[in-house]
Amino acid sequence: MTEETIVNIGPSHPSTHGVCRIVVTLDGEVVVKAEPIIGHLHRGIEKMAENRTYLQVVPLTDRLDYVGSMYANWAYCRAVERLAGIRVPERAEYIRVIVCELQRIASHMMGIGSTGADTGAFTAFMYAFAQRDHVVELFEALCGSRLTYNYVRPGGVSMDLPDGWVEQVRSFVAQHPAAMMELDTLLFGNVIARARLKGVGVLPADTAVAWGTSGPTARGSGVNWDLRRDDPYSVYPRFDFEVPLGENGDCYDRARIRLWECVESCKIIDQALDQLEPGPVKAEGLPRLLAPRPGDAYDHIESARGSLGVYLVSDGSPRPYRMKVRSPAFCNLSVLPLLAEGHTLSDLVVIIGSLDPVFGEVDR
Amino acid sequence: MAFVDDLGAALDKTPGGGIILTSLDAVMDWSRGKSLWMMPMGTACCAMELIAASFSRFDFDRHGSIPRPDPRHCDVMVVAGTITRKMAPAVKRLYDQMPDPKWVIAMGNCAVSGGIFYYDTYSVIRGVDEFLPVDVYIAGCPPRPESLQDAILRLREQVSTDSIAPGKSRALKSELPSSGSPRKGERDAAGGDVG
Amino acid sequence: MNINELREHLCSQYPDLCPLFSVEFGDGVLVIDADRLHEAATDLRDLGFDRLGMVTAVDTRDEFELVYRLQSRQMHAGIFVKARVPRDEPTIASVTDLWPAANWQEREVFDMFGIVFTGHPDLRRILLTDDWVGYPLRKDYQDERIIRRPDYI
Amino acid sequence: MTLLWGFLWGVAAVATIASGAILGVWWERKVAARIQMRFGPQQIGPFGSLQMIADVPKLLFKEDIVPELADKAIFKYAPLFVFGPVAVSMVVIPFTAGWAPLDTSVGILFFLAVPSIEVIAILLSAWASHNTLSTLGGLRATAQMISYEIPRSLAVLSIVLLAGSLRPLDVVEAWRWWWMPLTFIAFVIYFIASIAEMNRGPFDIPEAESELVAGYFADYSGMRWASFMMAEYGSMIAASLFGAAVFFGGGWPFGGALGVVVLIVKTILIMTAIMWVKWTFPRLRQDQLMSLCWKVLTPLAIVQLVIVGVVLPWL
Repeated sequence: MTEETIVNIGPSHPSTHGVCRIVVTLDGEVVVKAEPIIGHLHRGIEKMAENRTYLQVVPLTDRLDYVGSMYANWAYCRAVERLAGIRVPERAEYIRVIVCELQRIASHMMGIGSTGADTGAFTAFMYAFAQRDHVVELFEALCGSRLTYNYVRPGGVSMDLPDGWVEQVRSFVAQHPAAMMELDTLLFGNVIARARLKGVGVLPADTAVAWGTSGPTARGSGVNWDLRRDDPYSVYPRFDFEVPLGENGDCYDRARIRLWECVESCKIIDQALDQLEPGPVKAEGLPRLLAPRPGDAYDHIESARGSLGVYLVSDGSPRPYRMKVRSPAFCNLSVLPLLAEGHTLSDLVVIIGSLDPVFGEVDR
Repeated sequence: MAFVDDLGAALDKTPGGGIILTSLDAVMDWSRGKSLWMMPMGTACCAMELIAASFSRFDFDRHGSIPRPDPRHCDVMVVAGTITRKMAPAVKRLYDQMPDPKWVIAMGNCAVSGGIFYYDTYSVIRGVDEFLPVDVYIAGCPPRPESLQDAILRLREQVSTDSIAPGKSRALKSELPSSGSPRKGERDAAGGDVG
Repeated sequence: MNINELREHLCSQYPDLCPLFSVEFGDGVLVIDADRLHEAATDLRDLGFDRLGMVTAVDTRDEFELVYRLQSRQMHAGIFVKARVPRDEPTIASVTDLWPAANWQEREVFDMFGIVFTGHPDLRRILLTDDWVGYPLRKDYQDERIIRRPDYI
Repeated sequence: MTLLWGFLWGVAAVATIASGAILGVWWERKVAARIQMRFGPQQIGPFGSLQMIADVPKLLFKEDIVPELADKAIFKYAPLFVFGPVAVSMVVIPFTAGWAPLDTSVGILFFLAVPSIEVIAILLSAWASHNTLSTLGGLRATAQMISYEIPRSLAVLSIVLLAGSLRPLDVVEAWRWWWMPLTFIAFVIYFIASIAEMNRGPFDIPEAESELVAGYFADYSGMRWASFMMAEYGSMIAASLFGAAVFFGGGWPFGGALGVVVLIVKTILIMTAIMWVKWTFPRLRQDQLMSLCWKVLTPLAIVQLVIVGVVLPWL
């Protein structure tokens, strides 16, 4: 036991993936206590939503989880649709599934890549990011923006698929699993990476449930819970896909599950493209100004980080009375002090990366 | 910077020093312009484009511009993303830690003016120029990596007019056009815009 | 498990919670007195709601309404628990001992609404700075730094 | 006269390392870019090879920050002592058959011992910075560099056994091509241990970018920081040159000026391999690094010594 040192990591540090400050108490190199201090990106989106119309909130939801904007769009729109009783045309549901599965790939590429960068394998990050760039370009063709899409709108999606887009997606999906295998060999096949990731930051399954973690963080611990399958929404019941599960709940499982989820996403996209039928992409007879009846509604979807929920309260006016975003990254990050204890400073960095927090969503 | 500052002032007073000063300025401005290392101050969405900018597809290393995580080794701070009241002291501190000469690029509407978070929010600082001297503004929410590339080249042009003699600036090669977004004063005069 | 099965299951196990159960927009809702919340939450956890999805509050201008979203993996069902606390002295029992997930979420509610959770291990501000004055998500929050958006609609 | 020669050699060594480092940084940026599907520097000079010509004056004219709480004298001069030993160690390298800048009978010992002084300077600079992350980086560097001395020296010892001399020129002269398969393990150990000695990836834990931001030189700016980088590239060049000389026969199969060219080609190949490793592998953790040194490399080096010792009487 040496004298304890307090090291301040962040708020701007290459490994915090955004703006998080972690006050670490170190005994030599071993973490005695790690306390995340969040809120450096708290922009008050929930307060802002109270002074905007239902449609004007959609761009705000883009900025929540900026690595996966489509999810927040969709979760919010589902809550609005539930509140206002809007029925979404089937083609729009399929398009939503396709873009959200593409978004899952884009987001997971960031998660896996940053695991690589945290362990020092920067090249793996580059390879993952190259895949992400493909998806981002598909989205740009779809809605004109690379990051903040504002594509999923209450009642459907903002516009139909452009010409030739389906073929582009098909060619992307066709090459993606092979690229994932390459990344798997490059990063997870490496003996040093295995040594760095295995057995580090073990999250037992019951802790994962009790602390409200979801998504790959929980599934890495073997918690068999995926909203796409267990609380099916949209057209997900029509697709055949697996939910990859980890065994040990360590960083290796958490990071590698993301990779398999990408491969499963490719399957879903393939099936969805097969079943896609022509039709309207926006609900008929939607008023310009939505003013749902008073009440509250909650809906959640499985985002790349876990169950992302939006809770809306309406008082009958055209503006939401209250909007609350149940952010998966917020809950996932809260287990960090448990995971980091007893590991070294180097491991702490890897553990943060394996939780894959996005601070736009953590802080809102 | 003290040594270079003194040198500039001393040369300026020496007879014939002006010629040395001009050539020295030329060398310095050239080297500074061609090697603008970035301090990636990515806080929010724009950070993704900032990352993309130095990765395979856009590769800023071509321009000699590489991201360094340590402020002590950097020349230009790229503020990419919303700056909140909680974050601002850290950004200021990182800026102070950078060695002179240093520049700031405000990337994205949030860093320029608060952007979409201009109204109704209690925690966002409306533009990083409230506490940092910004050299180049890039509009967009978020801007494309090409815009950042353009900003680096614009900054290079701006750097090429610097002089080590205090209070001197070499003649502008061309008048710098406004880089997409109006400056703070102009925007307020125009009545404000929402991102 | 659909909503009717959930109601039957709940009524068979805990008959005293049964009259509080209602259905809104397809979701089961339990409206509970604030001082009975912890007790009811314990019952619900024993019933099988092992995940606490969300803790939040709504400022209804007269009182604060606390909203808990519970989920059950075994039953594949979700339920809302709502409790009202007075504005002048907003205090409610913490559920951190039942679901550790409540830890940060209750801190957030404290940060945004100033609702005090008794029994919370570490009730501090989480998103805002420690020296922040006021609770931003209250409807009567005043801050001269806020610029109101002009009404375009 | 000796003093003058020494001075001139010193200037020559510094100039070699400086220009080598400049080209080395460019080469590294190009190799990294190639591995990462990028282009790397492109704008200044052919293939961007003069990129460092822009970087160096810029760093030279940068503000020289000395933190308020730093131990100012040590903080200012420690970088010199990082750079110095590397430059000095290069004088014993046999550039071609029969010629080394400094011909000494204990050259190999000199080469292995002198760069180790660097660790003191690193520790001093880390401590003087008055920065927690720097101090951690300095302590990591110290542990790592001292430990890896042992397998590195043992690996070179098998060559010394074969040659029967500590004089680098004798080693180059005695070198035969079949030493390559015989001392292959020794070369691998030397390669790994040298990477660890120069704090490069995958052993860059003292300066781990994602953990300690920049480690022991986190508080240095401008030219003082550049001298750390120069020392890193200098020791890479020195280790590659030395490795090419003693493990691959220096200028073999040529002598004279052509021998120098051959040696430089071999050196560049080794350097490229070092860069390749850095840009492909993740970083080790502190404890894994130590167990690799003491549980794998050191026993292997002893095994190699025993193999050489068994073979030796039959030669």
